[in-house]
Amino acid sequence: MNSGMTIIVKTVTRITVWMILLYGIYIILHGHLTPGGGFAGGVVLALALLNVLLAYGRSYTFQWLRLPWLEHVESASALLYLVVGLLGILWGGTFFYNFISKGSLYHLLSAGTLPILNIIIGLKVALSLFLVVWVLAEARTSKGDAA
Amino acid sequence: MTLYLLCFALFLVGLYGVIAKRDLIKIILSMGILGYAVNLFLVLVGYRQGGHYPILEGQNPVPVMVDPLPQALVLTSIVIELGSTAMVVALAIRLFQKYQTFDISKIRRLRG
Amino acid sequence: MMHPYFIIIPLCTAFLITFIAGKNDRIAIVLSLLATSIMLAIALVIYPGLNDRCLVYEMGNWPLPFGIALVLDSFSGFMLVVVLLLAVTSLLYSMPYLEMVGRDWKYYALFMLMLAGMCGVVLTGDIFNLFVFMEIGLLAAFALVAFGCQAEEYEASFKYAVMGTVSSTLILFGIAILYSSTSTLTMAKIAALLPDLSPKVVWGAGALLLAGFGLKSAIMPFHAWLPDAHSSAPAPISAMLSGVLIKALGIYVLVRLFYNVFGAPQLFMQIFVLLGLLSIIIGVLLAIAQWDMKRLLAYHSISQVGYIILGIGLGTPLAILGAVYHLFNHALFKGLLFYNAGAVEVALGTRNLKRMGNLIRALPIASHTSMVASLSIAGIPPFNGFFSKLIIIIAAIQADRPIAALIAMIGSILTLASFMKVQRYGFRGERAIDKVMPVGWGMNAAMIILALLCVLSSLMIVPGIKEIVLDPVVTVIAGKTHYIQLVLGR
Amino acid sequence: MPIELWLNFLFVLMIIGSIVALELKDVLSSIIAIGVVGLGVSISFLLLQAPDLAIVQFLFEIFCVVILIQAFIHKSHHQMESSRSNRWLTAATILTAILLFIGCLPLFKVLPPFGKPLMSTAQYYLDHGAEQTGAANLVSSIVLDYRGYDTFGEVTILFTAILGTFTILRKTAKAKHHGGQHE
Repeated sequence: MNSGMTIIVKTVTRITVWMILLYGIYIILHGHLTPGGGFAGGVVLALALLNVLLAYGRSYTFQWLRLPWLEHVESASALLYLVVGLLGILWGGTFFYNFISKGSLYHLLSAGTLPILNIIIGLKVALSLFLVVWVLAEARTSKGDAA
Repeated sequence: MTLYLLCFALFLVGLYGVIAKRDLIKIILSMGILGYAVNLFLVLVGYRQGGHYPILEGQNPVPVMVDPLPQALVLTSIVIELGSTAMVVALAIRLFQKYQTFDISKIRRLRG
Repeated sequence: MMHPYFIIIPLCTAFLITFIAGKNDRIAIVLSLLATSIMLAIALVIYPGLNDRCLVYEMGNWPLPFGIALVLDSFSGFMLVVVLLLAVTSLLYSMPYLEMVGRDWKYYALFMLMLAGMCGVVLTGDIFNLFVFMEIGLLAAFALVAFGCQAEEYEASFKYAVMGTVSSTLILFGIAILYSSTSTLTMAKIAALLPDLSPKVVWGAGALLLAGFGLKSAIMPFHAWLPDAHSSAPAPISAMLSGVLIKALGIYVLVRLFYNVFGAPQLFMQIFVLLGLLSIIIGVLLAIAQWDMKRLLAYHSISQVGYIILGIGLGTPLAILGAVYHLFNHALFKGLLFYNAGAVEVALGTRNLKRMGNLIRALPIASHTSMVASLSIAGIPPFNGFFSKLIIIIAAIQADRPIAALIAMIGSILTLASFMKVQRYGFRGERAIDKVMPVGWGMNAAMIILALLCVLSSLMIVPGIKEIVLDPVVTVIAGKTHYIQLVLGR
Repeated sequence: MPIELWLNFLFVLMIIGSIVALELKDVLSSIIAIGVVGLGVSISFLLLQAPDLAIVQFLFEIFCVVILIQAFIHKSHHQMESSRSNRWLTAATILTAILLFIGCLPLFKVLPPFGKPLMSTAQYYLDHGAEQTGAANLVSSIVLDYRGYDTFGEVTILFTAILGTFTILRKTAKAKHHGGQHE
């Protein structure tokens, strides 16, 4: 798994991965209007990254994605969700108060904090799931000390 | 009523797997089945005859819709399940590395 | 309104630790200790003011049946104080203890997540939110049990994880049945709607919830996972698990649901009494045969939880007083005993009682505090355990259940016997041991604090203090569905 | 009722699928059978008018199957070890399950029948959700606004799970026990 798959797979992946990422972002951004949202979109993003991992192997993906940086983003996204809740205390007096104007129905920029929360959740889900797969793959290949 | 019972039967199949199976992988799969059964039950409970999915699309008049709250709950519950599955899989990998087996009856260091 | 800060502070600390601590665990220690102390201070300040009031905090300004509300009454406040008290000492104890297991900031982050889960469960007024926070606490606990990375720890953690997940699905099924028949998730609203429904709903949902939370609190037929998980975890985590986690996630929720929501149905009260007696007697019989000190303590947790469940099941105000008091006491002395076991493990590298000896000179603090804790758990007069057990036994006699009282007394005697064994072999044996590894000051401080609290908390039953500390909690529990008016009728 | 018929059919299929998954001896086949059951769950969600859940369930199912296959399929280890499962335990479990099934029959009779939920609080979300939160997707409005605090808990659970997985699988763990306590 370290070197990746054949050149055909790599070429196809190079083209499709961006489309999949774009689709995931679309699902996340339209979460408050259509079915989907942060969770579904986040998994799509994670699967796109997984695609890269499978096609290109681990060392390439490690460099391409800068994994330690991703871990920071992952923990920061949880913090961001908390910050949005705290801003609700600041503006509305209660935790998780929807403090941004609701806008008009059916528009992309509507529903106050909902799109923001969707984006944060999408980021969080995508990175968490990808990191889970990454760390599981790493553990399985490294020989544990037999007790 | 029949659907509730079938759902409960699925739940019992999962329970049977957790209790009676000896293989770690089978136990993990049974936990997944338990989760499916509960999620399905929650959504079944919120279904309304002839209901429309709870997303407004500018129709006029607004159609009869199904209960959106159980769907929100199931969304949460699916993610929780995924989290615990990931963790249990990690534990199973480590157990395999330590004992070289997936058979829980051979993984018996803690006794008494 | 302070309630959301009991969730925000620990979670914020956990996220910050992973975000900024990096490879350094000193920041993690400072942050987590600071956060826990602040929370303890807040809890101690607001608890006396609660009395009969019930503070409701509606998340996001949504009115109650539609949004989620945090409900802080005396019972929640009491649980918060117990949880945070033990958490502070556990963190103090963890600092030197982790030198042995391997220092890691992840430990502190997981610890704060577990704490947040417990606080969330104790504070929430929404049944599904309770489930979510319970899962946070549980997942963090699974990881912490496996923290030492030994084969036994993985095994114990796996068992715990399977049992925890099964019990969570049972609970979710119960929640689904309650939702289906009442169409709401707010506990007070469910309580208000239930009397109009068929009693079968209460039986069905109650049975599922009893099985689920019984698994979490390790009442007798559901106990199999507890001895493994609690004896394999690092000592400060064992103390947290035995001392508060099974109470916050198990007993607190059982009492809240079966008293405040279901209104203490007679059938379930009988089941509680039965399960409590079973736990008392079988737990102590299994414990007496153990030679692994932590495993012995873990079996005693089952037995002591039995006393609490017995008191809850008897249902008279006196019995509830005894149960609540015993809950507090058990948190203290079981925490202390696990700290002692951890100190011995650090010093000698073993938990086997046969390999210990006379430790009075080598580990003076650990052996003296273990004496205090042993006398407390066995119910010897001036210590706290005596009073709480006495109250429960008196309540059993008053409630015309002499057999229950007799079994509780036999359980107490057997407990004394098994702790005489601990003292005889573990700390006051013939073989004098002088050369041991040093025990850190944090561990000693934690043990001394808990030993002092063990002695001082026997004052809680003195008239004057009892009215302030214990009676409001009993009022909340014994008030049964009065909870509905407190939450909804403001 | 067409939907009920379809759902009955799907549920029976899912029960059979899960039993097959539990009884098969080959690891890969078991995992794929579970994947099929998950797909059945996803289709049931679609039939029950829950497109949000159908998408999420479908994607998470793919993800779970990937994790499971990646974790458990070793080149040398395809077959389950043939351990004699405990006959008595299996029989007792099946018996208990049947008893539970019969015991719970009266419970399901008193629940509101399928297709007619009470909707006392849920109707409020349907009537006021769009104007109060400004979201057309009412599930989204509940998940992120009315019950945004739950979702916060959910994000925390993901966080805990990844942190826990890292903790369990980390490499550096000092040797702990000096002497064995399990002799």
